[in-house]
This record gives sequence, structure tokens and C-alpha cells, in this order.
Amino acid sequence: MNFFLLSLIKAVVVAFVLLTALAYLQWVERKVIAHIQVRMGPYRVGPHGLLQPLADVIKLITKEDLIPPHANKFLYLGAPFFAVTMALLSISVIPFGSEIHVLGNTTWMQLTDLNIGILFVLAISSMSVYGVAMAGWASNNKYSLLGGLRSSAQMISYELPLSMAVAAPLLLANTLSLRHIVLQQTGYYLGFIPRWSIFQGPMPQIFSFIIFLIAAFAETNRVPFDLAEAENELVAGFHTEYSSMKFAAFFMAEYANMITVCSITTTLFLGGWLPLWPASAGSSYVPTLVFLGGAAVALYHGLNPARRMDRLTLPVVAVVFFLIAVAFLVPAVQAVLLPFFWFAAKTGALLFLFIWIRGTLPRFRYDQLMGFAWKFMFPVAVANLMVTGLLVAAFS
Amino acid sequence: MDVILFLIFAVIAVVCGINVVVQTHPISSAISLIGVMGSLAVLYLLLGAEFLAAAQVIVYAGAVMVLFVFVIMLLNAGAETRRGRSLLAQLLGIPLLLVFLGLMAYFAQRLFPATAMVRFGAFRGGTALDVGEALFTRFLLPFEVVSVLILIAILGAVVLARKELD
Amino acid sequence: MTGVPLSWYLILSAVLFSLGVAGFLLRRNVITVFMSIELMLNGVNLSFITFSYQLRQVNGQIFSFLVMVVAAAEAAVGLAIILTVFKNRATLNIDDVSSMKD
Amino acid sequence: MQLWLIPVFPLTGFLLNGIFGRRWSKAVIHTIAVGSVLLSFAWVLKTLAGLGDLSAAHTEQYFTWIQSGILHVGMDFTVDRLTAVMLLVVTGVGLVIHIYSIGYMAHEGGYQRFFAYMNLFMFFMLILVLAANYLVMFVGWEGVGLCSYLLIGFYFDKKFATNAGNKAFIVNRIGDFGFSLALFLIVVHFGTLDFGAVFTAAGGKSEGTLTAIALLLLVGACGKSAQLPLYVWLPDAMAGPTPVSALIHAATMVTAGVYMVARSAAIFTRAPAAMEAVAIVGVATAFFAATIGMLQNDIKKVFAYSTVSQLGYMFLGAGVGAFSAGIYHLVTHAFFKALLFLASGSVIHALSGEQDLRNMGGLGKKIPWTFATMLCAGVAIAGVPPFAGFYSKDAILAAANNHAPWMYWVGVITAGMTAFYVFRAIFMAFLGEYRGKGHPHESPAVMLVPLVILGALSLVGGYLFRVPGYLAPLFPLAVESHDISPMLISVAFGLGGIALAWVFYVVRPGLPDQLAATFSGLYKLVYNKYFVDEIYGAVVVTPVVSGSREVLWKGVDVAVIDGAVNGAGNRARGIGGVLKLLQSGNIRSYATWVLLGGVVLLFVMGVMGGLR
Repeated sequence: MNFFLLSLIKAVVVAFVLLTALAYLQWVERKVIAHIQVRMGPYRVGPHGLLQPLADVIKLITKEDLIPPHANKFLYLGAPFFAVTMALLSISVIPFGSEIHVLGNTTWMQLTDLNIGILFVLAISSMSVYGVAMAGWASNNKYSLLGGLRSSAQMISYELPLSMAVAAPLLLANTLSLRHIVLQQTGYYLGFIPRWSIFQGPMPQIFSFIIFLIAAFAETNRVPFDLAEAENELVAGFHTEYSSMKFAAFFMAEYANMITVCSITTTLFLGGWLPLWPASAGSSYVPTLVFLGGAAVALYHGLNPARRMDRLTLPVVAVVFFLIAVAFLVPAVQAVLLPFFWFAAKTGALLFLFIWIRGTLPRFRYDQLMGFAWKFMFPVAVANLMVTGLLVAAFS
Repeated sequence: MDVILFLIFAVIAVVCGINVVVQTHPISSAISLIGVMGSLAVLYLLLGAEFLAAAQVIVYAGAVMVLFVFVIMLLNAGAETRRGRSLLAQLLGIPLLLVFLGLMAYFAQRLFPATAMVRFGAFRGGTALDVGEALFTRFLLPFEVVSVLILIAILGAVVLARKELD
Repeated sequence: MTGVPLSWYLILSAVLFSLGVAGFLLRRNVITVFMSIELMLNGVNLSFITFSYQLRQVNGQIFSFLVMVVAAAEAAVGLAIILTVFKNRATLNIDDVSSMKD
Repeated sequence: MQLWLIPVFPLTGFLLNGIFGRRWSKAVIHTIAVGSVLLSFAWVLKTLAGLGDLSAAHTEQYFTWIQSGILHVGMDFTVDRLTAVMLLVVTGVGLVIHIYSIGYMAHEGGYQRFFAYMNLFMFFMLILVLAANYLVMFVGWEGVGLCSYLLIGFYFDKKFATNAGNKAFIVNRIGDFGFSLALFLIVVHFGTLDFGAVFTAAGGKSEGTLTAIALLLLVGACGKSAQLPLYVWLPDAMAGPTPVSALIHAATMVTAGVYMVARSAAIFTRAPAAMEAVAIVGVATAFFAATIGMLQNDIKKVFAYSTVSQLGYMFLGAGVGAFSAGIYHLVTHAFFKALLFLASGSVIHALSGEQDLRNMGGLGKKIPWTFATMLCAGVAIAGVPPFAGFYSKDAILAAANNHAPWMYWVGVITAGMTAFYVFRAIFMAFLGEYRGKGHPHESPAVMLVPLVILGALSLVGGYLFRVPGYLAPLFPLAVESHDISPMLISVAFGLGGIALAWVFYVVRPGLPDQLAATFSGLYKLVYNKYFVDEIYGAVVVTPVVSGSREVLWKGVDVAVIDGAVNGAGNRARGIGGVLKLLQSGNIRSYATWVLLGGVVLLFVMGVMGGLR
């Protein structure tokens, strides 16, 4: 098949999956936080609030689109779209799965594999600061400006430990291509410990992983580093003056950044699409079991409904889960979906961690934030990089 | 394809470059400069310098320009006031600049044969591996010297920007 | 597909450099002047990389890399100087900063 | 064998104390300082034990220091038997003196500075001794000179101390000038500075060359070892703390000249004229300084002139070909002269700073340990058998007798005077009635233990350490003479000197004054040190100073140099006045000029490059 056509199809599929995931990630976040705070979360729109994202979209589109006076129109309008573009760009180099064969075509579950893949991701993430900074500046609002300033200083500061943390597993992998980084993590120690970067000899990248994760929280402006939009100090930070779809764009950018960062973490440290234990030990049946379990739980609650509606919705969910579980037993489908399942499972676990922390931790003070980056994270990252380098050099 | 890509990004670069000069507000200039840098990164890719393309975006667009934008925002720099004092620069400078540009273009045309073509993929010596190998072997000393330079620059910047302790 | 003539790249580089010079000559805001310098450096970098392509050597890219590093250092120090000047004189106009004249 | 560790230990001590000492307590400071020297001493012992009998020199090469044309100078260390002796003396005596300093300096300011300098001195002295070529030796040579300067001027808030430091430094420059000229000559004629290569090649060089080199080396040695005519700095150097006098200006640094002459024996033995010069300088210095020493009233000055005199003996030994006897005397002298200084330091300590012999007396009962140890040193330096000085002095005098009897007789008379002035000092200080004020008190144990150690070494050191025999592979022993009469004569002179001192200062204390009145002219001449300082002042210092002031400053400097500079400045100002118009203070116009230059350059390049 034509290269361009194939790429186009992949791009459409990825965009569809990603945007859906974005919408529902917000739903998941609201649900999870609600449960952390012993609430129900969205419940009215659709079963268990499943149609809430759709409702949100309709609400946001129909809202009045305000442009504050004396704002720099070009930048004010451009900033949200710049932000969302940058957030979506880096997904293009992330490998979701291994090689697949569909209808006589062989391709990778990845939009494109660059030789400098990880550098591309870093470049894009370093560009994403402009969206926030521009928005803050162009709004002609002191809170927005402060939010923009804060976030640009914060992003520059955390970019350093982030890059240092990325460099260490690269030393193990010996490549910059994300696909090869994953392939290089194939295999198991003693038959059951995966050779993921966080476990890999000669220097398990566990410190690097933690540093990367912390820096990622800062890069995505998430709690506990969300000083750019600290609502009790800065109203809403850089997006105080934004409404309607432009506000939605910032929201999308934030969630897309989260997904990207979690995908990168998965790729770099957690072995990407590789299963947790070898297929010989039955890892291929994990998705089936998981979905069967999900179906069983849904069925149980459907038969013992807490609310009237559950009698209808939960069995439907159970049936869907059951069908998915069966689908994972079909070899052709399995070959395509199994790597993606593992990738999604790891990324999902990380996303859950993001949400969990948002529901748990308070916000940093600004000087603590910067001090933490420069006085703790950066030295630790450099030390980790040096030790890794020395060990790699010693054992190669 | 090469020509189309080149033209697209060359035009973006030149337009943004003109914008850098013409815009009165520094932040517009800065945004335009980011545009120049981004399109130059694509041109670097076309020339086979993929590592440099990434470095261009990370270092220039991602770090240097963020600093610029940061400072502009911090100082709340407004549009500049028009009160020129250097007639010389305008009267002599612009014609000189045109002469300079003409000479350069003429040299570029004359010095390189018309057969010298740039085709994407014809030179693949700019991977991270190649650049790294050159940096850490043949160019080790300049690399180290530049590291020292940047260290001094960091110290200098810290000292300059530090609050006075009085 | 025959590709792009090499001289186009060089002319583009010269154009960018000249734009940088023009910015330097015409602008009064010290930050813009600074950015014009960055623009010049970028133009020069492009020619380095073009030569690197033409000679099929990585050396030009190394030069370009070093230029980037130096530019980063220069930006850090230069902006710190601008901050200090602004703190002391409350101006960003380079014409106002001329006490070295006499 | 890691020779480099030997000097590096004290260097580490210096760096630690020098950098951080200000914040540390005295206990930490002296633990580091003494500990580093102790480690160094231990390492010397270990190294020497590991190197066996050292019949051949052991050389270690670390890195190339200078590579210029044919000249290759490496940072090399070497150990042979001569070095071994010096290493033991330097680190051993140095260690003892460092321990002593803990007590002596306890109540002084600048504690960490003192120990830092002392350690630095040890470092440079060990470099000097370990050097395998003249240039590395020169580094040590200059380094010890620096430390000597720093320590003489230790009490820098006192004018006389800084003056003394300057004097030592400047007088040493004259000697170092000679030394460096010698190095240049060696490079010119040998093309190398390595000891081994130079000494091997020395056989093939003309006697004139070797004599020139040897004489210049002698000038250097005279400066460092305070020989005539460059001895004047050493008595003044007593302005430093007493442990400094003991370590630097008695036991180690001032003997560097002797060591250097002995090390260069291969050159000196092939230059008989230079040898003769060494011997004459030595014997003259010995006699001359002894006469001055007899009439000094400052206890440290007495021993300072004694040091000069004893160094003269060592030069005499080297000059008459008995290098091993010179080194032998160097070793024993290190024991008893260090002891004399330390004991006098103990006296000064007891009297809270009193140095004048006339204000002492009767101290024997009040500070018995000091008295006893000083007596040990006294009998050793007087050449009473079988104590240390007897062996070495006898070896030198025997060699001198073989070489030229007149030198022997001068040496013997000097030996008598030596015994006289040392015991004069001892008797004046310790016997009779106490003439001073204040209440003398015995020094603490940390000062007494070093005294006792050195006292024991002064008594038996000569017998225990048979240096000439050990050095026999390097310096062949002179023919053994069975005539013991020269030895008996010198012993008799020594005992006679002691007896004379007894008579003058214990039995009939009025006698010296009567004699002084009788020979008042001679007395004044000697008492004022032959007016050497005044002569130098009139002949050298005043002409140089006034010449500099009148000719160089008011003539050359003002007229020529200032004129040229001011003229250039005026021209520049004139031109600048025109060019100033270009400096508009407008950065953009500057940039335009740069651009203009660039365009012109480009144009020229195009034309020159053939692009038209």
C-alpha cells in the first residue's frame, strides 16, 4: 500500500483513539478523584456519567467566546492552539505496539520512527512552554502574566533534570529511536524479571525513573506543581481570561501532555508494549482474564443493582467486556491488540498515578519548587547519569 | 519534493526574519524568531543534520528563546519609542547591507557549480552517533572549552542577576 | 527529482544574516537587537550546515553546535546584563545607554 | 617505592593547615603538622628498608617537566646513600623539632601559619634532597629560601624581623644568582641537568669549564650555607622563632650548600682550584665566625655564629676532599646544634623571652633538664671524646692535616674557640648568680622530650652513625693515618677552651672585662662583628640605593621612560581627539562601520580570489 495512504490511516486511527482517550481521561480523573474524596463523581449524563465528556464539549462550544480588551489578539488566539498542537505532536513518534500484519500490509503500531525520536519528544516538550507563556502574556491580566512567568521558569528548570533522567536509560539502550529503545528491553532475567530499563543491568534506572516522573509532573503543570494555575493565588493562572473552546484547548493540551508523558515513561523505563512476564508463562491470557473478571464484576452488580438503571447498563457492559475477552483469544486479533493492551495497561497505571497524586498531595510553594529542581533533582539526575555512564563503560 | 519543502520553509524563515526586524514589539519579534528557528530546523533535516535539527529546537527555540520571552515578560517591555538618532546607520547601513547581500549572493552563485544539488537523504552523516563521535574524539578540546565557557556564563549570569545584598 | 541548488541555501543564509544586521541597525530595543544577533548566528549556522552537506563532513555541524552553545551562554549573560541595566536605568533603549561616550 | 609520598605528606599538611587552619583548634593543627612529618619520616624508614643497601642509586621518574630542544628536565627523584643520610636527618630532626614547637609556640599567635610554613619547609627541603637533577634541586633550594624568609619574618609586626627576613632573602639572591649561572653553564656544556648524566660526562670536560661551574656552585652554596662573604644574613635570621633557628638555620637548610657540594663531588674533584677555594672559604669562615661568637651576648647570636663556624668546618672537610667527613659533621652538627638552639629556646621560654646572657646566670638549678641537655650539646660541639662532635670534627681535621697543615692548625684553634664560646654561654647562663628578674620555670614535657632525644643523639650519635663508612662507595675514604697526635692536639684545644671558659666566667668573672679594657681596639672590632654589616652597607647598599634613586629613578625613569610613555600618551591623545568624533555613543553607527569593513573585506576577497 502506498506509504502516504498508510500513514494517513495510521494518523487518523491514532488521532481518533487519542482524542477519545483525552475526553475520557477527564471523566476518569473526575471519577477517581471523586472516589478518593468519597463522592460519586459525574453520574447524571449517561450511565455512570459516561456521556459527561460529550456534554462538556457541547457546553464549551456553546459558551460565549470572550476576548479581553487590550489583549494581543494574534497571540491570545494562537496560544491555545499552539499548546494543543505541541501536545499532540509528540504522540506521533511513540510506539504503541510491535509489528503487525493487516490485510497483507506490514507496519508498526507507530506513526513514524525517527532516528532522533527521543530528541524530537524533548524538542516538542521544550516548545510547549510557549503556549502557556503566550497565553499568560497575551491576556493582558496580571494573574495570567504571573502564571505564564511561573510556568516558563518552572518548565525550563524541570527540563534539565528531565533531560538528564532521559539520558541515563539512553546510555543503556544505545539508541535514540523509541522503537529500538523498546526492542532493546526485550527479554527476561532469570526467566521472569523483565529487562526493562528500571530493572536492567548494569545500572537499574529506578532513580532515573523517579526523577523523570517528578519532572514530568512539573512539565505537565500537574499537582503538586500546578503553580501556573494555582487558583487560590492566581485565580486560574494563565487561562484566567480564556473561555469556550480556547479554554477547552488548554484542557486538551494538559491531558494530551499527560498521556504523552506517560507513554514516554512507559517506553523508556517500563518496556513499552512488552508483557510483564513471558508469553510462555501465559502472559497472553492476561487481557482475556482481566476483561472476563471485569465482565464478571459488572454482571454481578447488574444482577444485584444498587440503582434501577444498573439493571440495564451493567449487563451491557458485561457483555461488551466478555466480547473483548473473547476477541483477545482470536490469534489474528491477539497479535494486533496484545502489545497495545500491555502498552495501554502500563500507561494507564501511570495515568492513574497522576490522578491519584492530584487527589492526595498539596501544592508546592514557589521557592520550594525551584529549589527542589535545582538543588535536589538536578544533582541527583547528574549523579545518576554519571554512575550509569561509568557502569556502562565498565561493563561494555 | 525537495524544492517544495525548501521553498515552504525558506519563505517561512524569510518572512519571519523580516517580521523580527519590522515588528515594534519585542514579543512579536521573539515569536517570529522562533518561527525562523523552527523552519531552519526543518532545513537542517533536509541537509541531513538531524541531530543539529533537534538541538536547534531544544537549545534555541526551547531554551534561549524561552529566556528571551521570559525577560521580555519580566521587564514588561513595551513597543519601542521612535526617536532615531543614528542617521548614519539608516543612510549608510541599508545601502551597505544591500551591497553585502548582493556580493554574498553573487559569490554563492559563482563559487558553487550549478550541479551542486541538495537532495534529502544524500548525506546521512549528521546522526547523533556521528556528531557525538566527532565531538568526543577530534573536537574534544573545543567541546571541553565550550563547557567551561558555559559554566562561566552560568556563574556570570547568576552574579549579574543576583539581588544586591545590602 | 533533482533537488535544490546548494547556492539557494547559501543565499537564504545570507538573507537571514542580512536581516539580522538590518535589525541590529534599525532597532532601538536592546532585546530586539539581541534577537537580531541570534538571527545572524542562525544564518551563519545554516551556511555551516550547508557546507557540511556539500563536503560530506560532520565538521560543519560541530561548528554549528559550538555556535549554539556559545549563543546559549551569550543569551544567559546578555539577558542578565539587560536585567541589570534595566534595574539601574529603567530603560531598554540602547540609545539611552551611552555613558561610555564621554 | 613511591618516593613522591615523602615530600607530599608535609605538603598535604601545609595545604590543610594553610587553607583551613584558621578555623581549627591548636590540637588539630599540630596533630596534622606533626603527623605529616611523622608519616614522612616513617615512609623514609620504610623506603630505605625496602631499598636494601642502596649500593646503586634508585631513581624514579614521574613526568616530564620541561622539554625544550635538547634540554629534557623530568620531575625525577633519586635515592642513594647520600640522600638516605640527608633524608634521615631532615625528617628525623625535623620531626623532633616539630614536636618541640608544639610546646614552644603554644602561647604564640599565628599557630597555624607557623606549622603551615614549617610543613612547607619540610616539603621543599625533601624536594631539594630527593632531586635527581639540578633544576628540581633548584626548586627545593628556592623553596626553602622562601620558607626561611617567611619564618624569619614570622613576627611580621616587628620591624627587625621583617628586615632580617628581607636581608636573608636578598643575600641569598646573590648566592642563587651564582647557582643559576652554574646551571646555565651545565646546560650549555652538558646539555642535561640530570645528576647521573652530568657526573658521568664530567670526566670528559676541560678543567676550566669544571672550575667555572664549581666556583659558581660554590657561590650558591656560600649564600645558602652562610659562608664568607655571604654569611651576614644568618645571625640576623635569629629574629625568627627558635624552632625555626634550630630546624632551618642550624640543622637542615643551611647545610644544603654542603649537601650540594658533596652531591657535585664529581665536578669538584675534577676542579682542584675550586676545591682549594672551598677549603679556604670554609676554614676562613670557621675561624672568623668563631672569633665573633666569642664576644656575643645574645644567646642565640652566639649559636648563630657557631653555626656559621661549624658550616665552615663542613666546607673545609669538603674542600680537602673528605666529603664524607663533611656530611658526617653535617649529621652530628644537626644533632647538637639543633639541641643547642632548642635548649636555648627552652631557656628563653623559661625566662619569658629574655635572650641576653648578661641577664641570666644560675639557671642550672632552676631548669635542670635544659641545663643537662645543653651540657650534652656543649661537650659534643667541643669535640670531647667520645661524643658526637669529636668523631666528625676529628675526621675533618685529619683530612685537613693531610691536605695542608696550616688549615689543620687554624681548624684546631677554631675548635678551641668553639669550646670556649659554647661553654662561655653555658656558664654565663646556668652557673653563678641569677642576674635577671622574673621567675624561671622548666619547660613542659613536650619540649623536654625532644631535648632529651637530641641530647642522647649528641652523646652517642657520632659513635652510632658511622657516616663515612656508609658513604664509602660514594666518597672513597682517605688513607687511614696511624698518627694520633693531631687528634690529641685538637682534643687538648677543645678541653683547653672549656677550661678557659671556666676560668673566665666561673672562677674569675672579672677577668673578661679587664682583658677587654686592655685590648679595647681589638675587642671593639670583634664585638662589632668586624663592622662587616657597616662595610657592606657603605660599599654595596648605599651606592645601589643612591644609584637607583639618582640615576635610575630621576635620570632614566623620569626622563627616558616617563618621557617615552608620556610622549606616546600625548600622541595617542592627539590622534584620539580626531578619532573621538567617530565615537558617537550610538551602537548602531558602530555596527554600520563594522558592516562597511565587512563589505570592503568581502569585496577585496572577491577581487583577490579572482572572482570578477
